[in-house]
Amino acid sequence: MSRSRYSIFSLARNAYSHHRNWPKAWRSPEPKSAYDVIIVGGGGHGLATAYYLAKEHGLTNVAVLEKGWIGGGNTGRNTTIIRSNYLWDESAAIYEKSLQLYEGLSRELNYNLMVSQRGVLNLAHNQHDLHELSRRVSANRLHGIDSEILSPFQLKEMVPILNVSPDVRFPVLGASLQRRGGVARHDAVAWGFARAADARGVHIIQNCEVKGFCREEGRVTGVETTKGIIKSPKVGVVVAGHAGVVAEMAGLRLPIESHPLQALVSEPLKPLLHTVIMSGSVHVYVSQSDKGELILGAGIDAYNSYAQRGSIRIIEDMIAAAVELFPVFSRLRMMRQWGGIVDICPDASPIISKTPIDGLYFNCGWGTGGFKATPGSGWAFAHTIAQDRPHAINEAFGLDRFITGALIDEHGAAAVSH
Amino acid sequence: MDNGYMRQGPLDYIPISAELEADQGGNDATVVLEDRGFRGQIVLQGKASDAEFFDAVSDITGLRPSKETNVVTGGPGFPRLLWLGPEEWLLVTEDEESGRIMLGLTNSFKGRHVQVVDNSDAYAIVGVRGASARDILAKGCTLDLHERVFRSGSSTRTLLGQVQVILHQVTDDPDYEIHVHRSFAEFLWEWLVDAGQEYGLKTVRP
Amino acid sequence: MLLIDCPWCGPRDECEFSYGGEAHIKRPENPDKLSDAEWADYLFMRTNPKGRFPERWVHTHGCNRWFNAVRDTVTHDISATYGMGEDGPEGRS
Amino acid sequence: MKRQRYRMPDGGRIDRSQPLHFTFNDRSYQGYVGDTLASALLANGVAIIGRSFKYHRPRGVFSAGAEEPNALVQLEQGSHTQPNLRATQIELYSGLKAESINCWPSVDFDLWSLIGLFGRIFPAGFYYKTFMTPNLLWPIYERIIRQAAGLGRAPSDPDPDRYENINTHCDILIIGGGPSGLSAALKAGQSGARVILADEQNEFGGALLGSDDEVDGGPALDWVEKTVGELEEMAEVRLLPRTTIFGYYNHNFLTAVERVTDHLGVSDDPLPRQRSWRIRARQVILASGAIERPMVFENNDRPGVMLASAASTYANRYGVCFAKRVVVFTNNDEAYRTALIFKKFGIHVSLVDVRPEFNGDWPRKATAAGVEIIFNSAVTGTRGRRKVKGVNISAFGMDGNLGETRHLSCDLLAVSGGWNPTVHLYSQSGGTLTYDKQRMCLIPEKAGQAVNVVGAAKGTFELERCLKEGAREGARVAKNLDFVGSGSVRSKSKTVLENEQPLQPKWLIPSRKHPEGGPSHFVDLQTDVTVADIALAAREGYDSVEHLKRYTTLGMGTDQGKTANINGISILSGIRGEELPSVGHTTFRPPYTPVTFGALAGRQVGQFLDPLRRTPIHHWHTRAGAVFENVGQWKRPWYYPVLDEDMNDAVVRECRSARKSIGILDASTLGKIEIKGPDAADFLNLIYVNSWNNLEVGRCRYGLMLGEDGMVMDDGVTSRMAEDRFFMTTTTGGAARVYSWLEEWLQTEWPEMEVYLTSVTENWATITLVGPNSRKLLGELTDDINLDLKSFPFMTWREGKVAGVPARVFRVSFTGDLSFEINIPARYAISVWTACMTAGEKYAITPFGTEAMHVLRAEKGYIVVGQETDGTVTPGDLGMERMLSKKKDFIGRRSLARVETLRSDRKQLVGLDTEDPSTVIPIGSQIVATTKKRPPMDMIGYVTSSYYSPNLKRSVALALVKSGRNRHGERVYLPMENGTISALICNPVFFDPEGERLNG
Ligand SMILES: Cc1cc2nc3c(=O)[nH]c(=O)nc-3n(C[C@H](O)[C@H](O)[C@H](O)COP(=O)(O)OP(=O)(O)OC[C@H]3O[C@@H](n4cnc5c(N)ncnc54)[C@H](O)[C@@H]3O)c2cc1C
Ligand SMILES: NC(=O)c1ccc[n+]([C@@H]2O[C@H](COP(=O)([O-])OP(=O)(O)OC[C@H]3O[C@@H](n4cnc5c(N)ncnc54)[C@H](O)[C@@H]3O)[C@@H](O)[C@H]2O)c1
Ligand SMILES: Cc1cc2nc3c(=O)[nH]c(=O)nc-3n(C[C@H](O)[C@H](O)[C@H](O)COP(=O)(O)O)c2cc1C
Ligand SMILES: [Zn+2]
Repeated sequence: MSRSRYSIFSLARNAYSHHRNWPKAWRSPEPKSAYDVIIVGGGGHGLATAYYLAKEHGLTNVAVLEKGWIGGGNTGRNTTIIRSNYLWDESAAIYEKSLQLYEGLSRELNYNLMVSQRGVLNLAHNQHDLHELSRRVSANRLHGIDSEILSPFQLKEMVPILNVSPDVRFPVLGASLQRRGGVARHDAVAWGFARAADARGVHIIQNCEVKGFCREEGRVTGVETTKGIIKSPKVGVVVAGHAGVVAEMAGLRLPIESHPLQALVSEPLKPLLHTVIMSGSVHVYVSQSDKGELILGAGIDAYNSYAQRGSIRIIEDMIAAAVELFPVFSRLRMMRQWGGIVDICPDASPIISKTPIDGLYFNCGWGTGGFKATPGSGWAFAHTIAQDRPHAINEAFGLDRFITGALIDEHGAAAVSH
Repeated sequence: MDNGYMRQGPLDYIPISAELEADQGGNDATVVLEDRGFRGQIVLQGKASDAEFFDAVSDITGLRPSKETNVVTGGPGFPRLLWLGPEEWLLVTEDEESGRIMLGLTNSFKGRHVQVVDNSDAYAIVGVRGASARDILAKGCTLDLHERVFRSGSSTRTLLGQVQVILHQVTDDPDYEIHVHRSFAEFLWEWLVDAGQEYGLKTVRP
Repeated sequence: MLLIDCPWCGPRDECEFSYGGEAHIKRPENPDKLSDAEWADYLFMRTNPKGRFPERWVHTHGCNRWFNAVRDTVTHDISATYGMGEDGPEGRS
Repeated sequence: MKRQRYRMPDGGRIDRSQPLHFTFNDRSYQGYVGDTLASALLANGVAIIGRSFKYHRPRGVFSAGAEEPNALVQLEQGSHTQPNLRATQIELYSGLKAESINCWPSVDFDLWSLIGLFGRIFPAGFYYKTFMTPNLLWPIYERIIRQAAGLGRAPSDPDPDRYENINTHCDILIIGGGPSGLSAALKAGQSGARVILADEQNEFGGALLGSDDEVDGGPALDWVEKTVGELEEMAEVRLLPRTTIFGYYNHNFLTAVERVTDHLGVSDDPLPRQRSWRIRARQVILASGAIERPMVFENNDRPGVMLASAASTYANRYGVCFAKRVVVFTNNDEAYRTALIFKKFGIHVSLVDVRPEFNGDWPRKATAAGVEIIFNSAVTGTRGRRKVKGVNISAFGMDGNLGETRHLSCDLLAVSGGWNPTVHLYSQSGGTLTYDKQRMCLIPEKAGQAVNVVGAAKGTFELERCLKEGAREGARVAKNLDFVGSGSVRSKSKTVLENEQPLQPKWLIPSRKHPEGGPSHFVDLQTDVTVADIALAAREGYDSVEHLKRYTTLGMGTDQGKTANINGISILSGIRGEELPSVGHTTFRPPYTPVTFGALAGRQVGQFLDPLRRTPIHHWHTRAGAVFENVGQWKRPWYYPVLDEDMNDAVVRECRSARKSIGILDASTLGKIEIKGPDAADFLNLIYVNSWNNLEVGRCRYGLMLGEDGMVMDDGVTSRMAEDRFFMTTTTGGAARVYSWLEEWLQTEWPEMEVYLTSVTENWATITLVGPNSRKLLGELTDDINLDLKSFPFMTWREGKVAGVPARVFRVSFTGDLSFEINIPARYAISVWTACMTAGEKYAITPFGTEAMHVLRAEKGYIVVGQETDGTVTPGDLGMERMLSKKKDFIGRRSLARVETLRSDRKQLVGLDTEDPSTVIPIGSQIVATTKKRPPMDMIGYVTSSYYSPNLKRSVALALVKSGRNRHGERVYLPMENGTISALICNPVFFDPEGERLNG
C-alpha cells in the first residue's frame, strides 16, 4: 500500500492542502479470523515485535491485539530514559543491541523518535556506590559499551545546577556517564513502530482485549477476544503489567508481581538541564523533555497494584531528593503525576521466552526499565517466535532460569527505576 | 563504683546554637522541648494467655500489663507500663529503680517463656509539651493526635520525622514523651527544634 | 496513601507498615523432596491477581505484628485484615 | 505611573484606601489590596500579558481563576523568581514584580511570533515527521526546538523560602467555600464533627464573590461574612483559605497546599511560604463549583476575549471595567447576567445568542436594560490582532450554515458556552463521570470513595438549590458519622425566573473559510491546539481521546485543559460521529493546579533529607578530628588524620599500629539481637547455615545467613548467653533487615516456636581493641575477667567490669589479630573509650576508622557482606561450604542444590597478587584471562576488595573469579583505561595464613 513518506518536503507540500491529505499512520482493520502470528499487547514491545516479524522474518500475516489504545500502557507513561550500561554480560548484550537499533531507528521507521543522546549520569554518594559504579563501568568498557567516570568537579562543569557541595547530607562523590544514553520520545516509539509495521501489512487492532486462549492438544491455537475468536498457531504475549493476568488465562504462573511505578512532570521551562541524571542513593532521576517539562521518577510502590496510581509519599520523597540535588528546583511546580503498572521479576531482569505450552511465547518482566529495550526486545522476541527458539541474545532470559537458578541479578542497575 | 559522673546522655552534645535560636521564642513559648534524661526502660515479652506472667509483673512493679491496644498502665509517675504489641510492653522506671526491678523480673521468670531485656540505653526520652506540641508532632507523624483519639495514657510506636519512636502522651496539657533510639536522638531533637520554630519553641536543659 | 487496619492497632497510615507480598504461601515441609521446578514455584511464582488479593503486611512502626489483608489490587479497597494463621474471608486460597 | 484607567469609582472587594505599586515588564503600575495581578493589569489597561506556547500569539487574561490558560507570568526575580504563575491567582502585594514569559525581545514585540507565519508547516505532531536526516543534524534541530519550547525560567539560585508540611485528620473535609461548601460546613460544624473547610481563594464565598446575588434577602456577601463568622467560632472547625486541595488519593487521603505568606510578597517572615497538608478525611464533601466553558470560533484567542463569568467577576469583585463596548456571546442563559452587569455600569452591550429567539425573564430583563440581543447568531471571528477591536457575526441557524456576516465593534468579547462541574478531584478519587444530556456536561456518577458532591460541582447551578444541597448534605454526612447537632435554619435565595431556556449544544462556530473549524480556531489556548490540529490527528488515526491528547498536546499545559478538554473531546466526537460519552475523556490526575516542589518536599531537605545516626562515641570522634563516611544512615569514622596527614598516611599509620601494638575501633553500629526461648537454638539452626545446638554457654560462633534463594544475606557472630538465650550480632547494614527477617519467620512460618527477639543494637556500645597489646591493656581495665588464653580462649565471651562499667567482652576478631569486643551500656561508651585511650597511651593506642578496618580484614581475606557479596554469591562461592550443616534444613539450603548453584565454574573468592606489588587495583575492576586489543573481552570475574597493605608493604586484593579456586597461580589481567594490570590468582589470605596471631 502506498504511504506518504514523512519529510520536511511532505510537510511543506501538505501545508498547501491544509494538511487534508495525510493518510492514516496505521489502519484500523477489523480482525481476520486467523493470522500466522498474534501479538497480544500493543505497547512498544508488542509493536516492535510485529515490525521485526515482518521485516526480519517475512511474517506479515500478523495481528497486534491491544485492549485499549496502542502505547497506552507503560510505553505511554515512562520517563523515556535509554541506555545500555548494564552490569551482566547477558543484559549488556541485549540493551546494547537495543540502543544500537535506536540509533538508526528514526530513519528506518521514517518517524522521528526524537532519540536524544544527551548522556546519562549515575551519581555515587558513598564508597559503596563508587565501587559499584566502577564495577559497572569496567564491565561496560570491556563489553565495548561507552562508559566513563566523572569526578564531582567534572560533574559540576557538565551540570552546573547540580549541588556537588561536600557539606550536604549525601555529598556527590562522582558519577558514571554513558554519553550514548539519553532519552527518546515515548509515544513516537509506539506510533513509529505501529506505522512501519502497518506498512508491512501487520494488522493493528485496538480495543480488542484478549480474554482467553484456544487450545488444542496442549498447544495454543488462538485467542478469545472481545472481538471474537482469532486463530493463530503462534501467540506472543507482551502485556507488561498484565503478564500475570494473561498467563493465568493459559494456566501458567509467572515469577512476576505487578507494582505501581510513578512519575511526574513539572511545568514546562526554558532549558536548564541538558542531560539525564539518576541517583540510586538519594533516589530520584530526572531529565528535561524537549517540550520543557522536568520529568522525574524514582522507585516502585511496595505493594502489588493494577491501578496506575500510587501513594503521594513516593512523589514527595522523589521531589525532596530532586530539590536536594538541584536546589534551584524548589520553586518549580509539579504539573502532573501518574503511575504505570510494572512487571517485576525477582532478579530485575526480563523474560523473553517460550513457555511450557507450544505456540505460546511470553515477553515480560521488564519492570521499571524496558522502554530502552523496546527495539531490542522486539527484535529478539520476533526471532524467538519465528524460529521457535530463542536467539543467542535472549537465551539467558528464559523462564527456566528460575528453576535452574541462573538468575541475572540486575537489582543494582535497576535500583532507581528507569 | 558510682559511675554517675561518667554517664553520657544521648542529647548531651546538642549544639548550643540550636538552643539559642530556639530560645528566641522567649517566655511566650507555646511549646517546650526537654531532654528527660535517663530512665529504666525494660522490654517485656510474654504471652497474653500467660496469667502468671501478668501476676508476676504486677507483683514486682505494681502494674498489670494492659491487654488493651496502645494503653499505658501507670503514669504520669513511675513506673509506667507501655503497651507496644500484643505480647510486648515497655516498662519505664526511674533510672535508679531499673536495676532492682530488672533483677526481680528476671528472677521471677526463670524457666518461663518470657523475655525481659534491659534496653534502658537504647532510647533517649524527649519531652514535648505546650499548646503547640500537637501541631509540631503532626508535622512528622501521621497519627491522629486529636484528643478524641489519642489522649493522656495513650502510647504507641509510630514514625516521627522519618524516625521510629515510641510516643506517649503523659498528661492532658498535652505533655508527650518520645522514646527515640539513641542514635537518632540528636537528629530528632534538631528536627523538633526546626518544626517548632514557627511556634517560638523553647529548649529547656535539665 | 493507604489506610491499613492493623488487627491490633486499628487504622494507621501506610507508612507505618512494610509489605510482605502474597499471603498463605507455606514453606514446604520438606524442601529436599521437591523437584527444582516445585521449589522454584514456592520461591518465585506468584498469583499476582487483578482484583481481590490476600497479602501480608507487618506493622513495622507500630505493634510489629505480621498480619494478612485482603486488598483489591485495582481499587485498593481493603476488605479484611486478619491475624497470621487465621483464615481469611475466602479461606486460605 | 499610569492611573488605573479602567477602575470604577466604587464597588468591589478591593480596598481603595490601600493602593499598591507593582511593576510588570519593567513598567510601574498601581493597584489595590484585594486585587489579583490580573485584575490590576486589566485596571491599568494592559491587554497583552503573554505569548502563546507555539505560535507566540499575543494573549490576554481569559479567566478570573485557576482555569487561566493564557495570562502566565514570571513572578519576581533572582532567587525568589517563579515561572508560569497565573496572573489570575497572584494576589497583588506592594512591590510585586512580574514579567511576561516565552517571548523575545518583549511581549509586545516578539520575534518568535514569526513562527506563526510558518505555522502552516507546523501542524500538530510535525516534529515526528521531519528532522530525521541527516542524523547528525538532529541535535542541532533539537537545540532549537528546546529553546523555542518551555515557558518560564527556573531560578538560578537556591530557594530562600521555607516550606512546611503537616498531617491532619478530620471527620469531614469540605472542598470549596462557595455557597454550597459554606452551607455544608455550617451544618457539619454545628453537628460537632471535626470539619475542615478549604478554598483556594483568599476569601470564602466562591462564585458569590463575583456576582450580585442575594441570600436571605440581603447581599449574598453579607451572608458569606456571617457564615464564616459562625464557623470561626466553632472549636472543631478549621478554616483554610488560600488552600488548594490538589490531590485525592487512596482511602480518603487528600493533599492540599496552603499559601501562607505568598500574598505578602518577598519578606523575611518566620512563617513558611507554603504549607502542604496531608489530610485523612472520613468523609469528603466536594463543593468545588464549576468552570465556564468557552466557545470555539476563529481567532477566539485574542486579548479581549474572556469568559463571561470572568468579565462579571472583574467588574463586580475588582471594580474593573475595561471596555467601552461589550459583546456577550452565549449559548445559554447564564451570560445574560454578565450583560446586565455591564449594562448596570452603563456600558454598551450587545448579546449574541446562538439560540432561536425566545421569551423569558432573561431576554426580557436584558432588553429592558437596553441590551441589544441578536438571536440565532454566532460570533464567527474577531478583529484586531493585539486586542479585540470587533467581531464578525453571522446568522447561525439549526442547519449549521452561516448567514451574512456583519461587524460589531467592541473591546471586550465575553463568551459563555455553559458550565463544566469541577470534577477533577472526584475523578481522581476513582469516581466515574456521566454525561448529563440536559445540562450538557460531565457530572459525577458513581463515587469510588467516601465523597459527596454538592452544588455546581454536581451540576446544580442555581444558587437556591446550591444552598439547599449544601445544608442537606452537610447534615446528612455528619449524621452518618454519628454527629447530630442543632443549628440555624437554612438560608434561602429567591431567584425564580420564568421560562429559562436550556443551553444549546453549539460550541464550535465555523467560519466561511473553515466550515469545520480551522487553524485559528483555538481549542487549547495554552498549548495552541486548534480545531485543524484535532481534525488532522483524527485523520491520521490518532482518534482516541488519549492519542489525540498526546499527538496534539491538547490539555497537556499547565492548566491541564480546564477550559479546553471538553471542547476538544466534543469536537472529536463530532468528527468521529459518535456521542460524547462513547468518546470518553482523558484521565484527571493530581495536582488540580501546579504545586511547588518546595511545598511537597517540606522540611525534608538539607539536614532533614534523611535521618542521620550517630554512635554513642560520635562526639569523641568529632573532637579527635575524624573524617566520617556515610554507611547507610550512620556516620562512621573513616580515618583519623593527624596534623596534615592525608587519608593514605592516616590509614597506613592506623593499620600499622593495630598490628604492631593496639588499635581501637568504634563498632557500635553492629546489629545486636537478644534471642530467647526454649526453641532459640532450633530457630538459629533454621536461620543460619551452621548448627547451634552444641554451642556451649559462654562460647561464640560465626554464622552465615542465606536468603531462601541460597544467596548470602548476612553474617555475624552469635554467642550463647544461657541455655535458652543467644546474643546475635549482624552487619551494620543488615541490622534492621535481619531483625525483621527473624521476626517474619517466627511470626509467619513458625509461630509455634517459643522464641522472643529484642533488638538491642542501640543499648550497647561496642569498642573493639585490636592488636598484640590489647590483652595487656584490657587487663589494666578489668579486675574481674580473667584474660589469660586458657580461661578466655578465642570465640568465647565473658561478663565483668571494664573501667568500672558492666560489660560483655567477646574474644572475636575481624582482623586476624588478638582482639576483644567490649560491649557496654551506651551511656558509658565515651568514658570506657576514654579510659582505654588513657590507659593505652603507653602502648601508643591508635583509634582506627572503617578504611583501616577494611585493609586489616582484607589482608586476612575476611569477607564483608555487601562487598564480597552482592546477592548472587553462595557460601560455596566464598569457600565456606564446610560451614553448611548436612544434618538439618536451613533457609536457603534447597536452593543450593539447583543446577546453577551446583556448577563448578561459579565465581569463587580468590586473592590477587599484582605483578607490581605497589599497584592497587581499583575496586570493581573486571578480570579477563586474556586481553584483546579492543572489546568485547570475556570477563571471568571482578575485584571486590583492594587496598594497599602497609603491613605487607604490597597491595592485597580479593576477587570473585570463575572457577577461581582451581586457578591459583594462573595469570589474569585487568584492562584499565591506561594500560593493563597483571596479577596472579592466589589464596585470599595474605596475612598470617597460619592464624598464629589470633591469640596474641
Ligand atoms: C513511570 C514509569 C517510568 C518508566 N521509566 C522508564 C525509563 O525511563 N526507561 C526505561 O527503559 N523504561 C522505563 N519504564 C519501563 C517501561 O515503560 C516498560 O518496561 C516498557 O514500556 C514496557 O513496554 P511494553 O510494550 O512491554 O508494555 P506496555 O507498553 O505496558 O504494553 C502492554 C500493552 O498490553 C496491553 N494489554 C494488557 N493486557 C491485554 C490483553 N488481555 N489483551 C490485549 N492487550 C492487553 C496493554 O493495554 C498495553 O498497552 C518506566 C515505566 C513506568 C511505569
Ligand atoms: N446559573 C448558572 O449557570 C451557574 C453556573 C455555575 C455556577 N453558578 C453559581 O455558582 C455558585 C455555585 O456554588 P458552589 O458553592 O457550588 O461553587 P462556587 O463556584 O461558588 O465555589 C466553589 C469554590 O471552590 C473552590 N475550589 C475549587 N476547587 C478547589 C480545590 N481543588 N481546592 C480548594 N478550593 C477549590 C473555588 O475557588 C470556589 O471558591 C452558585 O452561586 C451558582 O448560582 C451558576
Ligand atoms: C515523557 C512524558 C512527558 C509528559 N509530559 C506531559 C506534559 O507535558 N503535560 C501533561 O499534561 N502530561 C504529560 N505527561 C503525562 C501524561 O499526560 C499522562 O499522565 C501519562 O502519559 C499517563 O497517562 P494517564 O495519565 O492518562 O494515565 C507526560 C508523560 C510522559 C511519559
Ligand atoms: Zn499494629
